[in-house]
Amino acid sequence: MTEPTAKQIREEKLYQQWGLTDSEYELISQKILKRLPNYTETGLYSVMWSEHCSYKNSKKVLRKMPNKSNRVIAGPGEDAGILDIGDNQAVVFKAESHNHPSAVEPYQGAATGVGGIIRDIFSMGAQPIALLNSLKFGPLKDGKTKHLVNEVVAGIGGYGNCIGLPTVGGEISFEDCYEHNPLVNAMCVGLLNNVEFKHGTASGTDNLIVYVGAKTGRDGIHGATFASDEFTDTKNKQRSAVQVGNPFIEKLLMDACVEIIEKHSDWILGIQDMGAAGLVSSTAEMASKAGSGLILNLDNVPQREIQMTAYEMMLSESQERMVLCVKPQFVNDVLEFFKRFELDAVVIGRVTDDQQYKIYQHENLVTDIPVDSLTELVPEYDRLEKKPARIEEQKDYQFIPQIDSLKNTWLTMLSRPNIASKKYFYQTYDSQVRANTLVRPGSDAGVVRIRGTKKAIAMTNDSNSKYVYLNPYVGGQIAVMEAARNIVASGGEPIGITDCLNYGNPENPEAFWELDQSVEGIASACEKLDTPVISGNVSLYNEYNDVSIYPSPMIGMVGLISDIEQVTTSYFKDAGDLIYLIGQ
Amino acid sequence: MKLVKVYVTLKNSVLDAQGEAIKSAINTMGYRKLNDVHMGKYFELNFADDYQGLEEDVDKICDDLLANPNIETYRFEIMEDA
Amino acid sequence: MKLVKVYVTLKNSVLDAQGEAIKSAINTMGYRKLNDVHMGKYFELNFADDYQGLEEDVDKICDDLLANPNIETYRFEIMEDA
Amino acid sequence: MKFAVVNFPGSNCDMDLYYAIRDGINEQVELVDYRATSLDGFDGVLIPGGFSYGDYLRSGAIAVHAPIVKEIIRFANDGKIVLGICNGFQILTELGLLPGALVRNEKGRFICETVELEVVNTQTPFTNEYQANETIKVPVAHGEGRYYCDNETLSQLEENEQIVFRYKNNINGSVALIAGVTNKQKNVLGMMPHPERALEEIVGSNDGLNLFQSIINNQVRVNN
Ligand SMILES: Nc1ncnc2c1ncn2[C@@H]1O[C@H](COP(=O)(O)OP(=O)(O)O)[C@@H](O)[C@H]1O
Repeated sequence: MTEPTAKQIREEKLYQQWGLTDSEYELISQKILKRLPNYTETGLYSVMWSEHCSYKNSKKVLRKMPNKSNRVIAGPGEDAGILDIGDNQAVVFKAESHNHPSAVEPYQGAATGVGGIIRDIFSMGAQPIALLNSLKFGPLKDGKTKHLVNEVVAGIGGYGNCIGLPTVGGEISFEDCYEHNPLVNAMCVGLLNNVEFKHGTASGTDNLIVYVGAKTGRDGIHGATFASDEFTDTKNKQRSAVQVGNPFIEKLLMDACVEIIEKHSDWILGIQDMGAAGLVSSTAEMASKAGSGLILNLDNVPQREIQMTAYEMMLSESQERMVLCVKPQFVNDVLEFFKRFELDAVVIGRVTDDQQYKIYQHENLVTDIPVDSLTELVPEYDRLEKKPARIEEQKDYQFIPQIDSLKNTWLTMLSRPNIASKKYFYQTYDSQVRANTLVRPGSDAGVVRIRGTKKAIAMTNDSNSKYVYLNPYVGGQIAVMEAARNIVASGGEPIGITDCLNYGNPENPEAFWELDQSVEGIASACEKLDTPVISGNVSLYNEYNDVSIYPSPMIGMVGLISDIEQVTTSYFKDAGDLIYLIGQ
Repeated sequence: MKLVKVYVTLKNSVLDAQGEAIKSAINTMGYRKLNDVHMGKYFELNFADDYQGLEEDVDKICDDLLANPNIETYRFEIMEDA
Repeated sequence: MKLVKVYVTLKNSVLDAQGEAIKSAINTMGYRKLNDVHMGKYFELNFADDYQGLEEDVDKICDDLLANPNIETYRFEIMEDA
Repeated sequence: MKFAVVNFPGSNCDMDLYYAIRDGINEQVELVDYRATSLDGFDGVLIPGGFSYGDYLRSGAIAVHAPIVKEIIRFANDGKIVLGICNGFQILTELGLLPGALVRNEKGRFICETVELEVVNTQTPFTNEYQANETIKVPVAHGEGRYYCDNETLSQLEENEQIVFRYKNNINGSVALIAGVTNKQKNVLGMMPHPERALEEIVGSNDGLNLFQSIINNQVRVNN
């Protein structure tokens, strides 16, 4: 295949297929480059300027969330946020959505979602200690949905069990609006034993860029733009973008990265995971944060397939890969270190001082663009908002349940999939590996102790999109408060949250209003509780044939338990114990 | 009885983690002249003798169940009265 | 290149839980004239052209690695220059 | 006593076993890499749970070709203590140090639960601290934990009193409810449940502690 020329891309408007708008393309070609971008360059812009990578539609809303407290060591902007928990220790956590990949390929989509969020944690130098997940599906009525649920659950368990991290909590719910747009959100919590962490930066001219981990193949190309695109029946056939996970390699990568940062911090200036939009997003972000430029030589990139183009290599979303920025005098130590773990590690580039992003392949300069144009110069959109009519109409409506037989109502409720025990699913997750789990799934929050101390961490994932649909502002507050109750009822003090904001198309004013309102609700509850939002993730365009999901913010909250003696569970304990109902 | 043999393999572009692990184990065992290993699935299905339209049905069974069309391809052979 | 195809299946005395599950799934899909299903593994190994004593070595590789003789049996085919 | 915890690529319960020895019974313990070629100086070898080599091909199948394995076999044949838990059990059967095999759970799914076990034989180096027929609570977490052996092997196991633990309820479809077996000499034990996850009440059970304590008792007895 020959690549279209820069001229063809403009004339045939090929950039549109990749999700760039006319005005964005114009901005790139006329203002930024003052020339037409070639095929590879257009590809880089299209992924880096996608919602998934740039947050161009949601940035303005996200700024409303509080991200400071006296515990915050790092907030949004890094691979994950960090909160101080005393004694020179910190918790590191983040949640990530993998909705679209899971809709297309449920097992691998869910598995690689888990793999990706784990990398975000250990790239901060933290040892991952626990996993959670929040899943939403259509009603469990047909074989198709059952298959989807089973595969997603198997993918989550398959990855977490193999890598050896306990899955200690989560939620699963069923609602019509998720039938074609299932939500798969995963969260990972890690422990940092030394609060000096590594930023994801590539700084210092002539320092080297090292690639570590699995080889690059053609998998998941355009995953990031795909994640920011809505589904239609016709697009459902687009099935090339699947990446498969290899938890075995990730286990080696995790152990190696945690150890190298702990023991040889002086060798490394920065480290980052290759997530969505793989090589380009990790290296461009690292260089942009440091204000430097970068030269990459693609011929050095470990490759699983032959004859890959620059475009394919830069955009590949092959899993289990990391980028490091290393001081030249230590580069051999670093390469040797990873060899001990039987991981591929090679130098693929170096830091420059001209703030340009230059890529060579087969001795040709295939990309030469300003680094910042990929990360900083992305247009930010201020979308229109409109209060949906359904909310105006429902004002005074009060639902009054009609109960003929308490017993029957009770039994009917218990048999509802949304209320029934989810043990069938969560018992397929290893919740105890590492022997630190004090409270397993089945109670209010999962609790994991910190070995060698009296402390423990409580964690929960919560959302109730029905409430958010009915009243986004109050629904957002409720989600945070529910999470907080789960933490408190487990003996913990809420100290911070991460979130996954799953919504419809932001270009639809009603969907955008829902996003904005619910974020304000979340923000207001977080302010009250002093639980800053230290990381998170946005997944927009969750629509199918123009029907949107409920606005579905997922709150991942972490609490600190100062003494493991205080851990409580929700189960009734002994016959004869009294039961109290408190609150209103 | 009609015996159907189904072979399911990963598409070429999909990472074959098991194949790679097996290859390096075989190398460790001392067999070095090995270029690569692929691991797939093998099924034997026994159908009633008087089954009509077997080929079409097996094709659907493969598509919908035995293989994952996102990452795998399949082929099958029908052995008359095995 | 010499291509070797290896088939590994469970011994009859070992319950094939996956085969059973697949059978019942196929039944649920509406195909009822199915007697039974067995699930096994399929490998493709590519060896160098000039490999000497291939058959013996493949036999050992199967015995020592690809199949567990306690529960599985295997067979293989060597395809000259594939 | 000094224990080696053998660490294969993909092992993930190695540290749990390490802590079980160090903090649970206050004995000496070291992690030993799969590339090591000697177990000199150790009195017992522990093979941890996890997914060695990703459980690719068959659980435990690839690990048996690692360099350390020759030494584990020598160690076992010398009558020293070898304990394999979960993936460690799978590796020991793949190696042929223990009879039988572990195959996919009957229901096909991974299962993580705390289960009840019956201690069938208390006359082993691993179980002398338990009461005869005692019921203990120990977690399981496995997808391929269904113990299989043919009838002949089963009668030999019974005859030689090699069956050490049985499930109270057959959670995975194991032959004769078998959860753990030893070799004929009783110095090699493999079990699917995780005693190293049951050392403290706070994690749900401390019934696993006696297993490790038994190893120490046995050593004291042998030495006297
Ligand atoms: N996908 C999942 N993964 C792990 N645990 C889960 C999952 N879904 C539900 N659980 C567990 O089941 C229990 C009940 O969940 P849920 O019905 O959401 O409870 P609540 O309404 O109290 O938040 C919790 O302990 C939760 O951690």
